Amino acid sequence: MSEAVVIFSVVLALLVVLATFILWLTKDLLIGVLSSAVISLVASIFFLILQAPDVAITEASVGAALTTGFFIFALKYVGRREDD
Amino acid sequence: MVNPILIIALLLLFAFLMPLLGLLHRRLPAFATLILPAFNLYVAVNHFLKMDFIPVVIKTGGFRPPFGINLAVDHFSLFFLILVNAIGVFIALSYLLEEQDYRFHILFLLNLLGASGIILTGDLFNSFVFLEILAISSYALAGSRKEKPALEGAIKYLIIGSIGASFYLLGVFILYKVTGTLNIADIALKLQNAKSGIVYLAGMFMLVGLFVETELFPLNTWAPDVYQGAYNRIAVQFSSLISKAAIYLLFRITFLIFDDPLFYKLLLVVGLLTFVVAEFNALAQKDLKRMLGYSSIGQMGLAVLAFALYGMISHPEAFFAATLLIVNHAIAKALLFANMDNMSENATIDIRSVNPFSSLMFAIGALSVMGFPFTLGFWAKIEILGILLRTNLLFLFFLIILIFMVEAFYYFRVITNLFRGETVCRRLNPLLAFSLVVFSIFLVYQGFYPIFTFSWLNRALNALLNKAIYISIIAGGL
Amino acid sequence: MIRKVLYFLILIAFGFFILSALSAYFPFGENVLTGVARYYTEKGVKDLGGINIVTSVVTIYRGFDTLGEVTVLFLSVTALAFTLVGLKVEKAKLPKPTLIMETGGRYLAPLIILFGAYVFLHGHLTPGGGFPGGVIIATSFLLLLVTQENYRFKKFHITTTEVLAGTLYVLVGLLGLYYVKSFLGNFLKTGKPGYLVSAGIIPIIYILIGFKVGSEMTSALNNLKEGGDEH
Amino acid sequence: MNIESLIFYGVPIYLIVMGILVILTTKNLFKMLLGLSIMDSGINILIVALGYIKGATAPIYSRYPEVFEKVVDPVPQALVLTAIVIGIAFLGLGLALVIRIKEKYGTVNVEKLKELKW
Repeated sequence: MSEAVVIFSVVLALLVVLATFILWLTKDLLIGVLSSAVISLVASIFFLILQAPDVAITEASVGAALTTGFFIFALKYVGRREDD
Repeated sequence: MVNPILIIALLLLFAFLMPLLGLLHRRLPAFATLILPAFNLYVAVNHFLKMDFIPVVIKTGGFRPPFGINLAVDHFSLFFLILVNAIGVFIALSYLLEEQDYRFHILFLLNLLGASGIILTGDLFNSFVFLEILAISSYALAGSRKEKPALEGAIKYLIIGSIGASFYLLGVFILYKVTGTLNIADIALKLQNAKSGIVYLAGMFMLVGLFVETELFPLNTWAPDVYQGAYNRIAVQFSSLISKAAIYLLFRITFLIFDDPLFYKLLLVVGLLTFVVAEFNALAQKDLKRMLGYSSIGQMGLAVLAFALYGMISHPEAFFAATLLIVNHAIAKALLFANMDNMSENATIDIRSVNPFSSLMFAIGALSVMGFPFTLGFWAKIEILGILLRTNLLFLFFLIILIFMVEAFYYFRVITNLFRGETVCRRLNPLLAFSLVVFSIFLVYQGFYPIFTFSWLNRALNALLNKAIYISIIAGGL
Repeated sequence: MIRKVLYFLILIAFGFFILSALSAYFPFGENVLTGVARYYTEKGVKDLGGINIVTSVVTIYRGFDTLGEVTVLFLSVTALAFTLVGLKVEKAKLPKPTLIMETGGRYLAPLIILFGAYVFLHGHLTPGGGFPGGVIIATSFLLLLVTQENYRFKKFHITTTEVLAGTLYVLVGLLGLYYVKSFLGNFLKTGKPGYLVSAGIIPIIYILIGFKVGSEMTSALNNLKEGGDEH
Repeated sequence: MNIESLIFYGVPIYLIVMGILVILTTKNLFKMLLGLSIMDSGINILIVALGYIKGATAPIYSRYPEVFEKVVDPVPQALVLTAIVIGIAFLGLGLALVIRIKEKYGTVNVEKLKELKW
């Protein structure tokens, strides 16, 4: 693993930390869904770095696209605010 | 003999075909759900009678065990397969005439598939996949009533269950990292002598994952809600099919891979806590189905307790008692929960107006769960008490006697109410009544003369306890 | 708030415990291929003719798992539809798509389907395979559902595809049982590694999985959007 | 513990921990499912990271038969493919149940679900 890749993954790791905190603390569920999509996308890049392209393409299509679609369609029934 | 892989292949084929069957005729799916478990039962009994004590390995994908996934069939797995599929036949037969969405039948078939798969498979990750099939269909079945308590129980179950499943997966993978294989027998072979600390961590993860499905404390908070809220046939499925398949996996894995005092101690504590907490909770319940649900949890706890006792003192009788308890509980609870169909909705423990037939059925089922003499449950409980006395575990002995008395108290309270109240005539479902009679006759007949159950059980346990043969036959190729 | 911080600290401590345990026993990147992994990487191409070892492991060596996985997905989609039958709840409307979205969606969707088909056809040669391929096809329908107002498709076609693909998958497995005495075993010639028509039954299985996953996910998305279908 | 293992073991374990944390602290069922989803991602990354080998390539022999590269462990990747699909299966059913709960109770807040004890 070269230096550049390591630095890149450090940046991605910080992004994950940020996204999880946003997901934890936000009151707006749509923002929560989007941060989980960001986490899935970063996970997919991690898979690529870890030499798992099969898993990466699956995680990108399932985790980042389809799961987000599921969540957003479900959000139409549940409502965006966390309190209600 | 029919290849046991057909059990899984045909169940899957029909589950996939079910939307088409539903389009052809609206009664076809219900008949398919009867025929398939009956076929499975036939295959399982046939193998059980004709097989000798050497396990049969059935490979998939064309590669021998450590490289391909295999099914490992021995008397112990066949015994559980018979139990699970007999319950499946019973449920399908009793509710054959009930109108249902074809999707409900898919869920039922896949639930049975998950249970049969867990029991047959010889591969650890494959057991995870089947556990998930079992779990996801259970969540959907638990929520199938779409009323308040059922939905809430289902979502609770889903959340706890998927955390448990994740830990189970992590445990499986750590074992793969340590041994380089996923085959249960092969892992057992490689871990026989040296267990490093990480194996204990993996074991903890996997057992925690299994505690959810086997309804053990403290991961069983979903179970009473599901038992109370779901349809009666679903409650039967939970108490007699789903948890029984899961406990098979718990026994198999603990016995083969985590055969270590530490894990048995953990199971002893968890089983005892489950038993005590659940039985005292059952005492405090007003709703009859919820009370039966707590009683179910308690029985699972007692079975795990007996199993753990086997591990601590290695008396095979304790294992015998655990398995006998499971059989007795599966049949008696199927009787009790299905019998709830003859009572009013939301029956409380003060229920007084039922027809005499269902009072009688309730009494037989309850007496067998309690372990009253001349029922099958008696032999299981007397065995446990006998072991405790012989090994001088007097504290445990008196504690369990106390809990048995608590159990007897809350069941007798309901029974006396049932027999003192007025009788009403309610229309009975004839198929259901037939199955109830068959089960109650089995419980009483085996209580008087338990040779049949004992001999089959002994064959099953002989197969399980011969660990060396199991390992050498399956993992010998490497 | 204090409860939240307390939970956070306890769980982070738990995480550190696991982290230190794992990195002590399995130092990162210092693996040696042993056991089954070694066999798969050394003999995989010779056995099955697929140069993508992950694909070979997924479809043949551990093909039984994959059948189970397809079942899990089928189960989940069925359960989703079953749970939503007869739902009566008002839902917020999606915003009205603009002209750009509508036109763009209409022209992009066929291309995405084409890409999905490419992914599952080349599963034994390049990264990808039945699951991502099917899901990519489903995302093209997701795009249509979002960008086209009042977009509908025929449910009967979706159901038929699903039933056919699933049934054929089990039948391929049973053919393996008939020809090579092993469920899901490879009964075709493996061919020359690296070519499109090679690797025995791997491409067939992936095509079936692609169709099944694609149709299932599409119907799941539609069910979620419409709030369940009528009985 | 070097920086690489801190990232590729630490981040997934952190995701698992945060997933459990979200499930434990939130009152909203929908958000619990979000927590489950990130926990799944964490488990998946962890499993693939445990199978990584330094200096090895993906297990695809694209230059077969001339060059036989050193590859990473293919088994964890195959397992994770299965696990990802199982994860979305969980979520789909969970969302359907949550929508049903919203219909019956008018809320997805666990404190307001008073039918039974949580």
